[in-house]
Amino acid sequence: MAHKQIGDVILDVQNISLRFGGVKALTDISFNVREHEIRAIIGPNGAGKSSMLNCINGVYTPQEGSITFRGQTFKHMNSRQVAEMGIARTFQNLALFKGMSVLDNIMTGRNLRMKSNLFLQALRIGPAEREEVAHREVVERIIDFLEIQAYRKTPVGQLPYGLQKRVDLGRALAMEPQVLLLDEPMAGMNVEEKQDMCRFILDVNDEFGTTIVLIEHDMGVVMDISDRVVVLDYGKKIGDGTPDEVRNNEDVIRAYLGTSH
Amino acid sequence: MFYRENGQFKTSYHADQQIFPIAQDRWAILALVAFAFIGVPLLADEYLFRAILIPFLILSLAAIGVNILVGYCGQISLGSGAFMAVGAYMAYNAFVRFEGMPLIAALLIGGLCATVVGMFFGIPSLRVKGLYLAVATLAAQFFCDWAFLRIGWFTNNNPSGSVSVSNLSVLGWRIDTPVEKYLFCLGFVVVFGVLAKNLVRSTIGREWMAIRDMDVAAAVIGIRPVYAKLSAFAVSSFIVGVAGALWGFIHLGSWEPAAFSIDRSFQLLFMVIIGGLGSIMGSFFGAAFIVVLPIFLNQFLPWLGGLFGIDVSTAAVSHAEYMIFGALIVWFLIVEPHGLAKLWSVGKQKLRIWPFPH
Amino acid sequence: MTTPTPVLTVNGIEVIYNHVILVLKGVSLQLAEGQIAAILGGNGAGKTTTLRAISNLLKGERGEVTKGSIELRGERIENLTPADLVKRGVVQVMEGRHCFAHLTIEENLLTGAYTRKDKGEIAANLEKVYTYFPRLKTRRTSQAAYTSGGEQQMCAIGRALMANPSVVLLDEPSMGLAPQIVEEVFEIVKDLNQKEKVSFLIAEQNTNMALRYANYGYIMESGRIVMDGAAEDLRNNEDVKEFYLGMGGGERKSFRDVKSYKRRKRWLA
Amino acid sequence: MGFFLETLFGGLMAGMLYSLVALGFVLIFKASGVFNFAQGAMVLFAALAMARFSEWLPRWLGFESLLLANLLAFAVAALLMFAVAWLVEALVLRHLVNQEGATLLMATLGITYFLDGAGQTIFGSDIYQINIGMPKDPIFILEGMFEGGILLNQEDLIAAGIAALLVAALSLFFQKTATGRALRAVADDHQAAQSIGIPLNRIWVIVWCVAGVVALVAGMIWGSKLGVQFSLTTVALRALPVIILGGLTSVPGAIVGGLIIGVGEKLSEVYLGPLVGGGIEIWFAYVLALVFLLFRPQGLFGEKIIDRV
Amino acid sequence: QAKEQFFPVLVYRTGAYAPNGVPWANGFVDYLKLTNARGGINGVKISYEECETGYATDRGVECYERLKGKNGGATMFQPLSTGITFALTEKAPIDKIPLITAGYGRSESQDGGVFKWNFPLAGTYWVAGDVIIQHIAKKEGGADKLKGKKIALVYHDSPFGKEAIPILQERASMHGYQLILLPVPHPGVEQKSTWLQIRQQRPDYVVNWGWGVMNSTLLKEAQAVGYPRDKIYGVWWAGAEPDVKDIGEGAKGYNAITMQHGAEPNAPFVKEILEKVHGKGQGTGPKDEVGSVLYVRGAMSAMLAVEGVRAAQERFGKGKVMTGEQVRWGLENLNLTQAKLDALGFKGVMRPISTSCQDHMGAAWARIHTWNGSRWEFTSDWYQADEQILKPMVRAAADKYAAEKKIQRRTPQDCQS
Ligand SMILES: Nc1ncnc2c1ncn2[C@@H]1O[C@H](COP(=O)(O)OP(=O)(O)OP(=O)(O)O)[C@@H](O)[C@H]1O
Ligand SMILES: Nc1ncnc2c1ncn2[C@@H]1O[C@H](COP(=O)(O)OP(=O)(O)OP(=O)(O)O)[C@@H](O)[C@H]1O
Ligand SMILES: [Mg+2]
Ligand SMILES: [Mg+2]
Repeated sequence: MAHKQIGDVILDVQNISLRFGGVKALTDISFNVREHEIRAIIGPNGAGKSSMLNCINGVYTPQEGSITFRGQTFKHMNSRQVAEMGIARTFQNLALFKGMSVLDNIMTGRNLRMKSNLFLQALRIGPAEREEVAHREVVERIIDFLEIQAYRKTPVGQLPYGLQKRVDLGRALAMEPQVLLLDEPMAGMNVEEKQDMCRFILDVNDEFGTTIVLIEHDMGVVMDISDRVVVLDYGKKIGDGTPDEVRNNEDVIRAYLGTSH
Repeated sequence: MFYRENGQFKTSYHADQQIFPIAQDRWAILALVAFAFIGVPLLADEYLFRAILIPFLILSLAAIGVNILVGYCGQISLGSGAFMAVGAYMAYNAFVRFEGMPLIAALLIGGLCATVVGMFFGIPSLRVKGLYLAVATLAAQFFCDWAFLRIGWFTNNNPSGSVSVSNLSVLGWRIDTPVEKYLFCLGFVVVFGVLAKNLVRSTIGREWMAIRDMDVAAAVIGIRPVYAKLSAFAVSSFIVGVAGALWGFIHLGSWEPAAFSIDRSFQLLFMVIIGGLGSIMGSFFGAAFIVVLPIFLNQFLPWLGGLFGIDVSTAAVSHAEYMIFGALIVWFLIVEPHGLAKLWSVGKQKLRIWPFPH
Repeated sequence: MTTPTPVLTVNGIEVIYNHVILVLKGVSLQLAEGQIAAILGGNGAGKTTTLRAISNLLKGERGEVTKGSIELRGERIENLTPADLVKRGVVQVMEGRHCFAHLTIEENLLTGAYTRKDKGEIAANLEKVYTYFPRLKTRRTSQAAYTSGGEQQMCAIGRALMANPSVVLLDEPSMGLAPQIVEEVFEIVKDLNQKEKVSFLIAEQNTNMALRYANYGYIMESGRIVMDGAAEDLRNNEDVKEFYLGMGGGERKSFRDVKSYKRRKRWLA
Repeated sequence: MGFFLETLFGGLMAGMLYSLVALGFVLIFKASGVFNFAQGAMVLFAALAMARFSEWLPRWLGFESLLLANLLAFAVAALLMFAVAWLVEALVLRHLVNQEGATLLMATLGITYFLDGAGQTIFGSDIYQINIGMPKDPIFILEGMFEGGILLNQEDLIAAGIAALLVAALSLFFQKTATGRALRAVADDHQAAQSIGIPLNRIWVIVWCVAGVVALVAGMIWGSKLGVQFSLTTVALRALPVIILGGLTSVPGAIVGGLIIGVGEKLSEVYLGPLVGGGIEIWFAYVLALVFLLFRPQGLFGEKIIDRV
Repeated sequence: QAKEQFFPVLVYRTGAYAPNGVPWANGFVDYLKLTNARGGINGVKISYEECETGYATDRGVECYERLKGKNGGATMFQPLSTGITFALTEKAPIDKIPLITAGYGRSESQDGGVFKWNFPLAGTYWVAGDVIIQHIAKKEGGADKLKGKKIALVYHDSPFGKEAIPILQERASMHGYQLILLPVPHPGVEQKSTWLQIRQQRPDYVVNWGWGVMNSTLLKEAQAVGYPRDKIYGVWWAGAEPDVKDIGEGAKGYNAITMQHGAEPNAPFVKEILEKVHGKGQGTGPKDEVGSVLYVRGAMSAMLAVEGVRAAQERFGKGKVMTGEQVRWGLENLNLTQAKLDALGFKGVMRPISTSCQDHMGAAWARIHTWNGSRWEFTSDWYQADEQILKPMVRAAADKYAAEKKIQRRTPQDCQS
């Protein structure tokens, strides 16, 4: 897999700064993401990683800076647009739809692609029905892929934490995104599950050629699977490069890696 | 033992996506509907029709509407009474002002007007959430109460401000005996019930639920809150409006704004909560609970007293009715906080694994 | 460990959610005085449920203990309220943070000391927590809801410590924490355990860490304890190595080239 | 001008009276996240108790003094409300820990029905009076300035005073005292609160007791104004826009909201009403609240609604 | 076939309007008991059953449906709520059961030509409104003196309250007084702004069209703004003890129109009830309420119903149980002469009533009584509502209704039937 070829820049973040009142969550962050690559963002707690993702898909609006996606430049992203352009994400503190079954949760990922109008849906005839089934098939493939067949109809609220994480991923995958933003997808998993998760991510990455931006605290994972790594600390970028470069970067070691690993 | 789905393998997603995937359920429901259409008319007496079944059906319909808004889209609304009123009064206007306006058309027009009003008062939901929204929707309630009392046009300038309709008929079929009225309502309820069920289990339904459960995440996967919320308000108030029109036309025949007062709004909200938020089936349970139970108590208690030779005064009865009703509400909630529908499904769960405990 | 007096004894408990979902199928475990015990196990194994059962937080989840018994220092505690347990020194750090969203970090911590009266001690304890987690000090005035995942996790742990407990139930403490903070947390555990003789029962996914610090471990699979033993024994067990430490055949293998088929665990065969 | 001032005062007074009722809602919501639909019923129940006991006690114990009668009646009624609080906790809330707001709201509906039934059974459903010697006749001020002067209602003035006192006391109670903080914590997350040893049961009993007393005071004042009768429950409806405008979680908000609503609705009724046939004040109050919400979705002083992933 | 005449009794003994609903209901039931004690209607005993409506329309409809078929069929219905009356007006003709709405309901239903089954016996709201204005005019010293006067109508914002508006407007256009309309929302505890407006406009008279708690609130507010109570005139549903008793002195001077009767502690039939019903320990309510205004009204309504049955028996056979249809005829051909009334113990309580196909009301007489701080006492002699004014109004309204409902006016022979 190592010899998959990385494309050119697909997502480019320029001089993003984000403040909440006094808190400087991000200051002047710039980095880019290339097609097909797995791009990791690491950094101590509260460094601004999640905020970065929130800026990219329009949950937060940075005070300064701009984001370029496939040549289009935005000062502020609008969630809907982002989704339509093919950027999906998972959340750090699970943002699943608690009241809905696993199936429905993942189905929501397909919504953007469902076209039939309200009346057709109400009558559930012809196109609406066919559409429903078609998308259901896609979703079922994802479910198999994530090996959660057994839980298809369970309300996600009742799933153990780890599985909820998978459903979250599934929902993102269902959007068939070009760029997939993952916020600590492996938190609360044991090694075996992490291995599975890595497998999922790698497969997605080279089967669908999805570009992946990954936030993760498990250095093992990050160093193993990511192509390039950005390191944030207190909202500032302190390192950027291949895992090895980063691993040997003084600031990074001081700020984050510490002596372990 | 007999309630099992094993052996029933779904060979297509279509099959798996039916409203009732389990065959037993399907048959049960079909039997129920058939009974409602054929059996009940043979068995029930006039009192049952006029005083219990018809109100029950109409309010179930309204409850379905409210459930779509509150239960599925999570927008607590206390304006339902108002939307019923809009439905009723506009249907009335359509009916009396246009010569030869077909009944069903009038009812639907009522519903459409309710839709418009509903969407208008739904606009705040884009910014205001939860209980705050609930109280905000009361604005709709009181405004409509006022408008229908004060603005003569709505009531065709009747000095008393109350209106009435009569000799209703559909395509020559005159609807005046209780049975006919019952069947008429039943038809509406079944049709709307199915449509509503279809909606909530397809794209739009999932959008609603997504907004309900976690609106930020919903936005991130490309759901437009504006569209989801307003569509919920629209659909909901359409159904509620039609229900209101039925309430006026079929059940009361003559009504005043008080028939759709704030109490009605609360009543409907409580129906969907006790019945089960986010469950069409629950709407029926809820309606049954809130409509039928008090009446039942009201007649059961004197009878009970009679058994022991005490004749209870009317006042005492209705006070007891209040207390028991209240106690029952609490009791059911403690047994199953998510409403009767949940209780029902848990029951079925048990049945499925019966005779084993779990 | 030469079987010291057990603080906490769980005897073959069975837990059912919503009257129908059977989750724990007879779990028994012991936590000895001044011991650090770890519960390991995959998703859905039942770790959280076990801890909830001990701290009596099941009711809120509509779950109930239907069989078995739970004893704290010889006293049955199934029917106590969580508050009583805290009074007896048992505190749980809930999975998924559960900070009080509207309260500031500092208020969160102070609320943790609800059961204590002495202002001085509380203040001292607060300082201690701040020295454990400097990050919290910098964010002390911001509402918990608006802090980062990790910060919330620290807040949750700190809050529990504010109650000055004698037994702590930690549910996935390392979740969402940066490596050194994880180290930090476990150092704190060790520290408290040695200095203040606090006993810990830790449900943890980061097996590596857990087994490094714990002196005893239980391994759970789908509602049962499938294996238990002293930490080092577990660490040297082949299966544990393979499935929980991710180093089948001696040394740790890269996440890139994990086999993409699953192997069955021997003890489930 | 004179009349405008008079309306203004009238509005302010009415507002204070609303906030008396609003307080009860805020208390319980702030401290347990429960929207207590039963507040109105509690007001009626308390008022009925007060009215009836002040009538019965002298008969039973055979004394004359009105003051004594009222004092005793108040005490007894308060005790009764404590009993109610205790029962509510033991029979209802305790079993609904960690459930959604909707469920809890529904439960309070159950309580409402029960109280309505019980109240009328025990105390009767006729119209009773509470006579705490409130001056009934109006006083006129500034008669020099405007002809007819400006009418002030002593009864309302006193009521307003009491309301203000209550609020001051409660605000203090909710200030950063440990209990106050614990209450807010409970409202945020029942389970987490339990997990750190906050005894929900006790907390809830306390809160409902306080709310009960507030309801009693409100009932007493409204009762002596209107006479004690079932319709007292409807004053709850007038309090809703108040709490919304002030913020569901803010004690001072109840007062400020009350004043704004009171003034708003009176002015609207008096000046706009006649143009459109009158009777607009109720919906105007709600619309007013709504307008404020559009700018501050959490009400004037309410805690910010948190939505964050 | 039961040998008993079944009287359903719709009541409200709970809720917002209970204080007024209870004495009425007790009076009604006590009179039925008295009738039985007197040996029934030509030997036909009366059976009755109460049903609690709580003044709510849908609950009322439920009661109607529950009772209409019981015990061999309902004799008549007495909703005691304008809302319920409106709803039942649609149903009664189908079920062929007459509706007695003594002193309430829709005023145009006096026109038996259109409202075959409604009987607003002994007075409608238009009568009340008309008489009140007559009285005020008299006080002012002639109708012409009304010119330029201000009269404020404070009304319960519901069909009941609105019934008054047309007649007062009619009169206003005749005499040129200014009519100020001040609605009060249900249940009527919120009147502050109403009275602020009254302070502002300073009307010479206030007409109170309230029911239940609205009345006592109104008087308290009047006291609070110092509006002279003796300038306030209430409709007959706002002129009973519950409306004033907890205000006592504060309400001194307040006037209300009576539906013929007032508080009648000394009426023969009241004494008889005390003796034959309460005396036997069968009284429905407390003794001291017997003879109070609403109690008497309840009893009177019962009496009218009973007499309707009696009249029907005259035609369809003495000592038989009458069907609703027959009772309707009886009510339509009611002729209660003074002699009959005296015999029934209503001497001095009311005037003769005689109904006809055209006129389902039967009498348009009323008096004013005034609260003296502890008791209601009459302060005027009899007035009769002005036919010239009412007749056309009734007819017009009735025709409008008929047109909407596509009902044909009854033919003379139908009237005979
Ligand atoms: N909505 C907000 N309001 C105020 N402060 C915020 C908000 N969101 C984030 N912050 C602050 O910004 C900083 C960065 O937060 P962020 O969630 O991006 O950290 P992170 O890198 O994801 O940390 P972790 O690894 O713990 O998730 C934190 O200090 C946090 O408290
Ligand atoms: N509230 C609930 N209602 C129903 N089932 C539940 C509930 N909570 C947990 N479960 C079920 O209980 C089982 C064990 O869940 P639990 O959370 O204890 O696992 P866990 O070991 O903590 O997993 P993780 O490591 O992912 O947190 C799971 O299968 C889950 O589906
Ligand atoms: Mg983060
Ligand atoms: Mg867990």
